[in-house]
Amino acid sequence: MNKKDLLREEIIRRSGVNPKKCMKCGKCSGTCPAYEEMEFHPHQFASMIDSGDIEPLIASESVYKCLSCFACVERCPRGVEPAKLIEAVRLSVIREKGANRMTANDVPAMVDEETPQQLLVSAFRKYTK
Amino acid sequence: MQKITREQLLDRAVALLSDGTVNSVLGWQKGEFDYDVTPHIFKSADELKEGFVWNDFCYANFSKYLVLKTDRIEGKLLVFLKPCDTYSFNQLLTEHRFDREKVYAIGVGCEGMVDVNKLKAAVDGISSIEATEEGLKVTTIYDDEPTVVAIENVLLERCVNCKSKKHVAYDELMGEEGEIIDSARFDEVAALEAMTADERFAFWQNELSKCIRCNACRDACPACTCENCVFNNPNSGVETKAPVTSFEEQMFHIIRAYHVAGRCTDCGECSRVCPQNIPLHLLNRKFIKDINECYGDYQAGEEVGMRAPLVDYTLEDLEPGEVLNRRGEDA
Amino acid sequence: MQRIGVFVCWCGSNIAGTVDVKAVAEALKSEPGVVYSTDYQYMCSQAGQDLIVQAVKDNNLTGLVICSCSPRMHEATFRKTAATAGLNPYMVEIANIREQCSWVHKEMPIGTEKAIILGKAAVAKVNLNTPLTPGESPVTKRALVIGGGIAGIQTALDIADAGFPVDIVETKPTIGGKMAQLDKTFPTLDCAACILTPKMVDVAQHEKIRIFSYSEVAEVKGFVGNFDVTIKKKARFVDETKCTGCGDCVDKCPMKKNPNEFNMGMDNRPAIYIPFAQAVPKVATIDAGACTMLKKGKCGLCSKVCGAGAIDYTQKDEFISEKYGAIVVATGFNVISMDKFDEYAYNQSKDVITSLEFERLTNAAGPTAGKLLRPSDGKHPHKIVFVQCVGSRCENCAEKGKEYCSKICCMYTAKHAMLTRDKYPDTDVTVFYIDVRTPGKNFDEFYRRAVEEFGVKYVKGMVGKIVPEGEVLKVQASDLINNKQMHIDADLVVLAAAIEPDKSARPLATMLTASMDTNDFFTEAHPKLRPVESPTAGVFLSGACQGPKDIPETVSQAGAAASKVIGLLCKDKLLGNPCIAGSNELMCNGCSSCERVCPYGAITYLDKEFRMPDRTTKIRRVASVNPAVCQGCGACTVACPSGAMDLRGFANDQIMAEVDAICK
Amino acid sequence: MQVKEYKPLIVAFCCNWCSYAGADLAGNNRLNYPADVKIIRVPCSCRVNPMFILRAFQRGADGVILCGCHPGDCHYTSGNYYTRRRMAMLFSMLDYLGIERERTRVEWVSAAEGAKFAATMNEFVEAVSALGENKRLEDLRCKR
Amino acid sequence: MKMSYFPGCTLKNKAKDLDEYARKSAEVLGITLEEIENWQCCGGVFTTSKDEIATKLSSVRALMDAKSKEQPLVSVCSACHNVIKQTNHAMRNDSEFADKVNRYMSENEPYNGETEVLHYLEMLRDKVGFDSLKEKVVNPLKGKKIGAYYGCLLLRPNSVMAMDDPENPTIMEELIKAIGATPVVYGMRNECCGGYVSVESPELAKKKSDAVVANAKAQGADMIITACPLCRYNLIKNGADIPVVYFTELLAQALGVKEAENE
Repeated sequence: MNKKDLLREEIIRRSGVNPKKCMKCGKCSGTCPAYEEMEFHPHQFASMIDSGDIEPLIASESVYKCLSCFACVERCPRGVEPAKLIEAVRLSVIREKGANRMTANDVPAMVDEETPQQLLVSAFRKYTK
Repeated sequence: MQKITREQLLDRAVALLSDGTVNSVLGWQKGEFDYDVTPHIFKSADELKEGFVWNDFCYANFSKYLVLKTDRIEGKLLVFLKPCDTYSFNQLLTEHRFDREKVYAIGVGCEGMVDVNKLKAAVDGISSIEATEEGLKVTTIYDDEPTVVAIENVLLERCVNCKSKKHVAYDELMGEEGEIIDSARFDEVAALEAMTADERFAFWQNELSKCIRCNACRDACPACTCENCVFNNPNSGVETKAPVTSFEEQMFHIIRAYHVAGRCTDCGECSRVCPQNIPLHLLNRKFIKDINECYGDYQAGEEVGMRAPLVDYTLEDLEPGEVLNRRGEDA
Repeated sequence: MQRIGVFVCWCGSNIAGTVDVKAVAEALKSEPGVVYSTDYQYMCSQAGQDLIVQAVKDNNLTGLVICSCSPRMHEATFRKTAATAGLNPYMVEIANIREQCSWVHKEMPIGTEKAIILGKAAVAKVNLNTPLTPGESPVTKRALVIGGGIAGIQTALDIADAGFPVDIVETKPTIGGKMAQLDKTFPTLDCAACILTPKMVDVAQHEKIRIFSYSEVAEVKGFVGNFDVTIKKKARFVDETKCTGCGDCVDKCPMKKNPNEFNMGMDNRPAIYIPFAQAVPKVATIDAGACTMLKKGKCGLCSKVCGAGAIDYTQKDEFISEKYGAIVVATGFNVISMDKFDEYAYNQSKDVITSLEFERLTNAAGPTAGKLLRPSDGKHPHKIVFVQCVGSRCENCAEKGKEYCSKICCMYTAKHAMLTRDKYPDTDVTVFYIDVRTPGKNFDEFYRRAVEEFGVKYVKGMVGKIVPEGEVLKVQASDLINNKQMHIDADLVVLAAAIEPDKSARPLATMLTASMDTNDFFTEAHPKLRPVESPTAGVFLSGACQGPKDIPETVSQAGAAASKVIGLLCKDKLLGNPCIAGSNELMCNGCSSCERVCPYGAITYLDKEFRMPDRTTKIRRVASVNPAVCQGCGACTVACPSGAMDLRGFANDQIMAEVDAICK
Repeated sequence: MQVKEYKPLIVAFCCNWCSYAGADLAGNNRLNYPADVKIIRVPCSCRVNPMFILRAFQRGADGVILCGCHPGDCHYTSGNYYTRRRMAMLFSMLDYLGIERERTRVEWVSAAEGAKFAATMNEFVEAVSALGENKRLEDLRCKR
Repeated sequence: MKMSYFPGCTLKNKAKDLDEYARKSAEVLGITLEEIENWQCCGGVFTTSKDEIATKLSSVRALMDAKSKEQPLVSVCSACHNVIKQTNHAMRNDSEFADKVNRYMSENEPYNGETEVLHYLEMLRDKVGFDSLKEKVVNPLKGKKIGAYYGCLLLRPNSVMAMDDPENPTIMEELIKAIGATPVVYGMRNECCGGYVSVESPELAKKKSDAVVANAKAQGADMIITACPLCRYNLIKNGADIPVVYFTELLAQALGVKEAENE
């Protein structure tokens, strides 16, 4: 298997999602609250992962824009679960050595009086290994 | 030792007879030895007081008797059912084999029944047996001091692997209701499945070669209640009373197991009555295990009116080849 | 003992080229029961058949074995030959030595050896053959149509026009069904009422048609040609024979605030009502749940104003029994509930409606008298969003939507969008679609007109969320072609809700022993070749009860179902297939295994008295096969543990004899 | 001395509507398969009683194959679904008794699949031939 | 009735109110919340990836602790609840995952998702009942028009959370009715506030939060309640001009275990 196919297999296995189930209706992207911020949109994740076109997704900021709000998962008529695909790609990125997007040093700049711990914890989980 | 006493059952039977609820009682009768307990229809209180027994040897499953007996008696018949018997009771009702209206069923709690063969193997020359809290106190013709045998060591296979202490049918329950048990009854089947085909063949050839075709298994089986067994029916094309071929001889156990597949409640009577001690229940349990694995858990007799798995299907059922090879190519 | 004749065909060189036919004829001569054996060049030719007839007469043959081509080719031919020779046609067996022997094997010795074995198997079987006669049953020349929508109406009219009496059972107070609620019909845009109501009048006036409105099928017994049906006429508290449909009672009724089903609950009707002006029968009905007279014994106004004296508060449900030869199911469809799709805010805003509600909003007889006004505030909507595939094509939301395509939505949405733009050019109309599916005569042209001539905006993408905010509906959707997210402040949103079979279909299917798929659509006897018949003989399917359909398709299927019914009712007697199952009552346990596997519901049980060997009698439950219903598959024979159930023509001993002959 | 080539005895039960027609089509197209295969026509695969199969084995058949319409295409709508369960259970039991699984098979062959019929038979005969004579079922009750 | 309680990190710091009033109110309603000893942070978000084990172990520990006490496990914070419930679901339904976790934990008895996981709201609805809650209300919050803000974590994915209709939830509305106020239903109540993205894209979070507040106000709400500290933070930080409070505060107020604030 070539590298492209390996990556595709890896993402599909990790996410537990079968992108072939997608019927390309675009409801995920219709429902996505972070759509405007994303270079690639949820339906493109499904379609590009299915066709093995994953490198552009890895290189894109889009993986960090997903809010993990699961609206796309809930509303997909075909049970494709795009958020899980995005999560799987994001893990491919941050599991690379030195690819952490955030470090503890960044924290002071981000917090204010009221910042709940939950925010930092979640952000760390999303942005770092 | 059974928690319910003979007297409790007796009193209740006598009461039901005297108030006219029932007009005869299907119960266990004392035989020549303490371990000889035979089914009997009692017609009167006196007869009951004289002969009725309830002890660790009341293994007979009465359900099958109802098919024949309920037609022959006036009024209602009282029957005592252990938890495992109630499954056969329901299965026979599902198959319309007797009239529920003619039966008054008392569910009796059961602590497990004794395998006489095991007991005999443990103690030679039994003259009398007494059930005690410690176990069976067995007096022999050789010793003055009785031997105490722990009941766990001499239980019937079906009781060792008891699948349910819960009664699924009764008009009245005596004793406490138990639970369905997550038993290890399929372990032996699984062990056989894990063998190679050659080993399995050797196992079964060894076992089935012992068969003397006495028909005891068929006669005791509560699922084998056919008006006329295919093997006795000259038009079935398989009957071999005039043995031009040995078809019946060779295929009897396979066909019998297939005919009761999906209907067998795993009551274990077949193995219990086999004079050659062939573990026939392992054939039936194989079907039950396969059915559970391929078509979802199914316990025959759990409810009246259930659709047996072999008269049912789903569009997504496994193909025969997939069933055969679901544990990989042959071991 | 049979006297069997064996006839080996050469089929020119087709068989004789690979099979030594003379050797076959010779070898089979010594088989048990064979008294005559010969070969001939073409057995199926007139000369060959004459040879067989002569041989039967000369040798007093009782059974025939023809070693020839496939029985699928000439079994019927040789059965007729047997009949000509005075034999029962079912005393013939074919050994297939062409397709399954000479044509697939190359060497003469091998072909010959196999042909002999196949011949022996056929001889062994014929030895056990018995004469079979097809059963006959009479046909009641009356049809029942269940459902009074356009499907039921068309079927009933076609059957009645052929001269057979028809009864229509309709659960609503009037016939007309969904089509009566529609405004215009695609792709021609003729008004639904204009084409439907004359048909409804035809039904009402047809001397061969009776309408049981406000009625349900309560029980079905019997079988093809001989159904016994009980119809429950629900109490409507109005004497149908007296009511003139004048509507005085409707005007006077004080209980005016009940949701009007005909207008999809978008306005109200009184407790006594006539669903719509052209209702058939045009008779009032009292809604027992809303009438104070029926609930509390107070009021009685309708009775007072009724000049015809038709009001009867004491009316009870009535049960009518009738015999039918054929039953047509035409129970139709409904739109699914939108409760589980509240991302579209159907439950949060009155201005999110289904397409069927939109039909009523644009219908001249609807709640707004045909003016397109928003349900919330009665204002004219200037921005309308249509959402397609709501609840259709859902893979994993069985409890929410449906897996199938509802088929009609693309076209009616195009129609709604086009009509809106036509009538209100100032209205902006956007349709969100996944695919536009328009296979049908003039369908795609219609959709293109909506886009090109009427300026409807079609966006490939799906609405993800609708949020009511103040007076507007904030619609968020994807535009996949332009790769952007759209935000529209709409005034009205129309959801193309999936359609599903009417809820009454499942219990009805059980009564009819007709099979259904997992979506509760009735299954056809064959998806291609018998699309309007149910696998259950005598039960026919019309309209959307079989699958989503538009009006033209429904009407053609309705006509097809009618022609099948007419074909059945034309017969005085039904001849069955004689190769059917039969139960040996002496061996039957009455266990119901066979009944459970029978796909046709052909097996019932009887309590029968048997004399026992000891001269007592015993009543036993035994299976009985209805020969008119059994199709002869044999599923029951294997389910039967005692072997009581057997199949004529393919009996246990016959197949066993074939096995033995082959394995000898 | 030349050893006589072993020829297996194969019984094929074919349903009238699909598989028997598929076998006919194989003939029409002159697709060869071994003459060891002998076909018995039944109305539907669900007519095949396990006893028929056992009888064939007992009488010396080396392999038994059952052919029916594809699931969903049964002429009688549901017959082959019952077949599927019955044969799955029966074959599993034979396997459990140590009988070689290659001796039994269910194959769905439509009336259009003449090529599949011939290929299936070629394959099945080959598989059964590899096993040699069927002794086990006969010997199951005769420990030597 | 005693139940295991998982407060979570935020409730021990910035959202002490959420914690305190949750416990006090529960006491009034006859439920003692027993805090799990040595609980560890849930991690804030559930990683859906099938190959993540370590990040889910803290939840498993809490679940096992509750199992050993044969108690349901209650949490108030939407995030904790989401992570714990999803982990529990995986332990119950994904045998491969459960095997790995159990091997890692190497406890005597494997854990297979036996514990019942409840959000505090579910506890109110299913264990207490809104009717009996209503009977205990001493200060009905009459006249308040309250918009419930669910956000995403409470409801989704519904196949796992199974708490309410994910598109038309009613559990908080029922609570609002029970404490005597008027619920305001608005479409954005189950849309995202921007979540953790506010650390790096505050402008995105602002857009999302604004839309929620605007919609709630447009539909007539004069107050928003939530169960999630992050939702509350985002809404307030982005300039909500109506009060955004934890539902437990209002509950405590209605049950008389919190002084009414000057309004």
